[in-house]
Amino acid sequence: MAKKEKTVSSVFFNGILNENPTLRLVLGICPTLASTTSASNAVGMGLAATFVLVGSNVVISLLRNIIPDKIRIPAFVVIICTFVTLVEMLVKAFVPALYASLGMFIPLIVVNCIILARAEAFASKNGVLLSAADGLGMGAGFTLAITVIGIVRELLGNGSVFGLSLFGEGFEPMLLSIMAPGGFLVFGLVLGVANYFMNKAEKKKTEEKGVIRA
Amino acid sequence: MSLYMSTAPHVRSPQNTRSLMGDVLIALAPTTIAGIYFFGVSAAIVVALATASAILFEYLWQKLTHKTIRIGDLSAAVTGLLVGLNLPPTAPWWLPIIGSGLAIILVKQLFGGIGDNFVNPALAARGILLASWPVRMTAFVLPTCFSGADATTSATVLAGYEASYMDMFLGNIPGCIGEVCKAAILLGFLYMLVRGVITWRIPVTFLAVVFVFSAILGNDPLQAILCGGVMLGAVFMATDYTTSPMSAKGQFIYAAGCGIIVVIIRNFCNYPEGVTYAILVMNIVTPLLDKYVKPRLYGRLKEEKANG
Amino acid sequence: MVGVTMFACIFAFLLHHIPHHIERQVLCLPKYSFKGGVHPLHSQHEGKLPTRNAPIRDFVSDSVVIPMSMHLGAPSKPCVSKGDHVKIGQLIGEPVGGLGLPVHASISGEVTAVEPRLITGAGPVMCVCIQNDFADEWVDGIQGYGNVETVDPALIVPAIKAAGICGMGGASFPAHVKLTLPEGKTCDTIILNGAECETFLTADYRLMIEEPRRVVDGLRAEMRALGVKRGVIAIEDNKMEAIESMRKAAAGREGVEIAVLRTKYPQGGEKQLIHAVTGRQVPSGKLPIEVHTIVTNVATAAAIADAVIDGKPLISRITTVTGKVVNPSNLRVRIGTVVADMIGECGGYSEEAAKIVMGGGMTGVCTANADIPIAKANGGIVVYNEKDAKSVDEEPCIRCARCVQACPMGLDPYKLKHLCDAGNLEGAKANHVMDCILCGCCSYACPSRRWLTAAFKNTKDAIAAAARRK
Amino acid sequence: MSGIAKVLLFMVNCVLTNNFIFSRYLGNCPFLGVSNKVETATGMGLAVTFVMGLASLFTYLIYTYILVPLGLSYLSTIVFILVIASLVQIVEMFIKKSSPSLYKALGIYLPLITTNCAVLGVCLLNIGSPITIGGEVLEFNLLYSVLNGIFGALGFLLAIVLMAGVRERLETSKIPDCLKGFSSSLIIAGLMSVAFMGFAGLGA
Repeated sequence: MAKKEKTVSSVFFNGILNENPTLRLVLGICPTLASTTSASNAVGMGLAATFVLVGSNVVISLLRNIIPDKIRIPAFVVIICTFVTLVEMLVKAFVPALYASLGMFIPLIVVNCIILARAEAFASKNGVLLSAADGLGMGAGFTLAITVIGIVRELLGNGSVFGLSLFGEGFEPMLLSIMAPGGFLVFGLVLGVANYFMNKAEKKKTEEKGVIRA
Repeated sequence: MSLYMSTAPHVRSPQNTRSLMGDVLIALAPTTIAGIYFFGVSAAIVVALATASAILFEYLWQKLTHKTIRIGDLSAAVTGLLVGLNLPPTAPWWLPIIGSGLAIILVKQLFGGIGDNFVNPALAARGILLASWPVRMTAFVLPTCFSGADATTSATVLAGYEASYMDMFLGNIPGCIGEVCKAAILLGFLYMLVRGVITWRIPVTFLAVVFVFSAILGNDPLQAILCGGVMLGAVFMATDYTTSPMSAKGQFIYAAGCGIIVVIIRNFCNYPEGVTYAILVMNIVTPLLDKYVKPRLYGRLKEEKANG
Repeated sequence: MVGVTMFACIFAFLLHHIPHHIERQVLCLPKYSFKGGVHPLHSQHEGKLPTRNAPIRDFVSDSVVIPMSMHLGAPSKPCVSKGDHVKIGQLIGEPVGGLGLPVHASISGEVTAVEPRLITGAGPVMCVCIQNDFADEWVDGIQGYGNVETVDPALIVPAIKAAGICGMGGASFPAHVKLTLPEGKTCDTIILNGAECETFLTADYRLMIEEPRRVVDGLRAEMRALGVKRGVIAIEDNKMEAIESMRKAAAGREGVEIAVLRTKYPQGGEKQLIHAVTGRQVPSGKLPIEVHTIVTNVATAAAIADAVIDGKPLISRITTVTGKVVNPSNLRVRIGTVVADMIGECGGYSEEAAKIVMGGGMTGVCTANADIPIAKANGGIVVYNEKDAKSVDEEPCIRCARCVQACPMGLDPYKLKHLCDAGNLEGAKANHVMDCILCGCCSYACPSRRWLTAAFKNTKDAIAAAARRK
Repeated sequence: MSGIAKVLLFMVNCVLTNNFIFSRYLGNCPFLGVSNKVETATGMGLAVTFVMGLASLFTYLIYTYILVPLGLSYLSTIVFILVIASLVQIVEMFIKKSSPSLYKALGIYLPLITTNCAVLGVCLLNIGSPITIGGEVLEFNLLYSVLNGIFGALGFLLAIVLMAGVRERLETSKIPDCLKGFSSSLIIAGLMSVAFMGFAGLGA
């Protein structure tokens, strides 16, 4: 099958759906677990990671013909690290509450596999515009996925979404959900549900193809 | 004449999964009755809700996923009953239902159903409930024994309540529904031993290690095995087939590990009681014990020595 | 007061139902035994009650079908043809190859056919069919050595070979080969297997009670043939009558002793028996002679005694016919007697037969119909009704560890079963599936009714077939 | 409290209570990715232990004696990641030369460690806020930094080996299709984490 022409929009939506970094590729598990104790933390982490993704993707794409192949990984790491340090300072200065709750997971964006993986797999091989779209798409996919997880965990563990209490006084929240084990369990279950629907969709697709071929 | 053809053996043991689980239910009956005697109607409601909902969850899951319906093997009933017995008598109606749901769906069915869960469903559910609703899960009361008196909130023996050995043995103390009456638990243990449902290895080793290790740390050893959930855990939870080791040697190590962790948690950690977590941790170690602690193979003594 | 009475009642009930595992641990003195094992049909006395007290009864049928392949090794070559008249003990099949055995006519009469017929557990095999003339005429030249204690030891093994004797406990290994020491090996103990741990069977038990002298003579012949000083007759402790009878017969015989074994299946398994009696373990993949031991069945010993003393070839054996037959019996039948005739002799079926098993409940082999003949190694016929014969569906493994505790070889049956089901021959081999003795303990003990032994048998066959192809 | 008791408590705390996987969310990618087989999991765990011990030592020294005096502490992330990357390289070359057998066992895991967030994580923890041990507030010094690295990694080793054991055992289980792979692994990790909650407060 001939590969489809890459367009900005196809690249962008690819990151959100088919290759969603959290739910399809299952990359960046640690920040996913650590930042989903509440929906707003998740959005904060998602935006920070998106910023780094877009920035590093653009710069790496620009420099892709200059960086020698042998030292490309350390070079990527340095570029990513620069953006991470930038984000760290920005968050610390403008959203200190978020900085306090995410703690060291902001500097740890450096070792978020999504970013290095996109640099290696996409930005170092494609043009600036496409790389930016890829970064944005991947970032959006990451942000969406962890926000969903964050909403579930916050809802169960605190009875609220984005800090808004939903169930009123009588509700007794399931504290475990916002504790360490809850992260694993909710992420695992959300992933399972996502797999369930994706498998169903794929099955339908192959069935349709089978009909056409027949 | 058409004859059946099959490979040997042509005779099978009378024990099957259903009869074994049925025996466990019978063995749990004295404990359940004692719990209801001490804590009244509310305890009966908790236990009944937990058992019924466990069976219902199992049925619904198997129906919805188009699997063979196996509620007839009674394992869901055992799990549900154990969930109920591990709750305080004051538990609100939704607590046993959520507990049984977690035990059956999350811990058991998501891994493939009976025989495929790697931790004890009832205990994992209790662990989750304890972390999620710590106040509800530790709201213990003094036994009312159908006297009509209002239930008085009380700490457990491990958290400072004073009781005589006899009260602890008979169950006249605050605690979870199933854990208070040691006499009933021992009766159930005896029944299971006689019926060949379990062997003595895990319960006896578990209790002996708790006894000795508590004494070493300067606790009252008799109180250590007579209070809290140690006896219920050692007899009914740690002996769960699916999550305990296969070989005799492995079972000794497993039970000793449970005992040591219980005493460590009681003495050095935040929780006053640690039976749930101790058994869960050793459940997780079980696959490694099964992998590395094996029965000695016949006829391979010399060979192993020569190679090793 | 009420409480005390209740407790007393409960305890009385429990005591009444004390299962074997506790009874053994608490009430019994230590006896010879091994690790693992099960107590099949314990509550029904191993299914032996109907025939336990049934004395051996001679039965000679109208006709026999004598297979040329009743032993482990190449089938014998028929040396009579249709229409010939044969006498008892006449050679009708000549031995072929190193493991070959001669076959003799078990009745006198006319050969009606020499053709392939179905026999137990194998495809069509060349058989010699003889119609009985009831003249009961022995062939000329039957001449024994009179006494096992005085015969020249060098003559014993040739006499056993000429009599066509193979292991009569089920393995059907030629006895003269077993009693010929391989180069560089020594033997210090001969064990006679009188454990009869298999369910339903009582043929060996009756033999030991009624004809103990033959057994002891056979053992002495074996001992003298190899110059062995120690001979042990091993009997389970639920066969007190046999133990007494053998003790009496063995009194005053040089080097013969009786070992009382704990009643447990598979106590009569060769490897388990050696371990129980001598404390030695046969190395994996090796023969018992590796640990200086030879094991033969008590029935084999009796046949050896006949061969040495009277020069008679193996023409009859004792077989238990039990299960759903009107009159369960121990019959002394001629080799080649057809199963249907034996069942008829026992009064026919008491219920509609749904399964006929040659051998006991744990290791027996099913037959497709009742028209197959009794071979030298068939010690029993068990008829099952529909209820007992119906095969059960496998349920999921609950990891109860009963198979691990039951396995007398120390294997991990639950794990092997997964590997075998997945067709992982290498993995199964690495987990020692080839050490499995197919005793059936794991399948018996499994509460989920899983077909463990069947899976291991198939895997072992597949591995052996793969090895042959190479 | 005596020094030795404090060190022991700190070790137990690192391995059981503040386990990197079960309570700190660090090092999950290799924890879920390289836990198919007990043998490989052990190799990974040992390699991580080796690198984390060394990384804690070097990054602490560099931070305390170079970055802080120069007022460059905001560069810590970038410096640490470079130190770790080069450390992994050096360790790899060193093992390759000195012990081919060890290289064979650990070699394939070493490059993966660079992106193991537990390594960078422990370095950042070591320069972060103090922790409570045996009721006393404890500032990280050189000793505790290295111990934190080594015993944190041993906690990781424990977790990944247990995980591998459970996953090997579940190989034959009938897990629903949509949960196979990462999904069920995460649920396993969650249940293991519940079990380890029992150790809460141990050593604190």
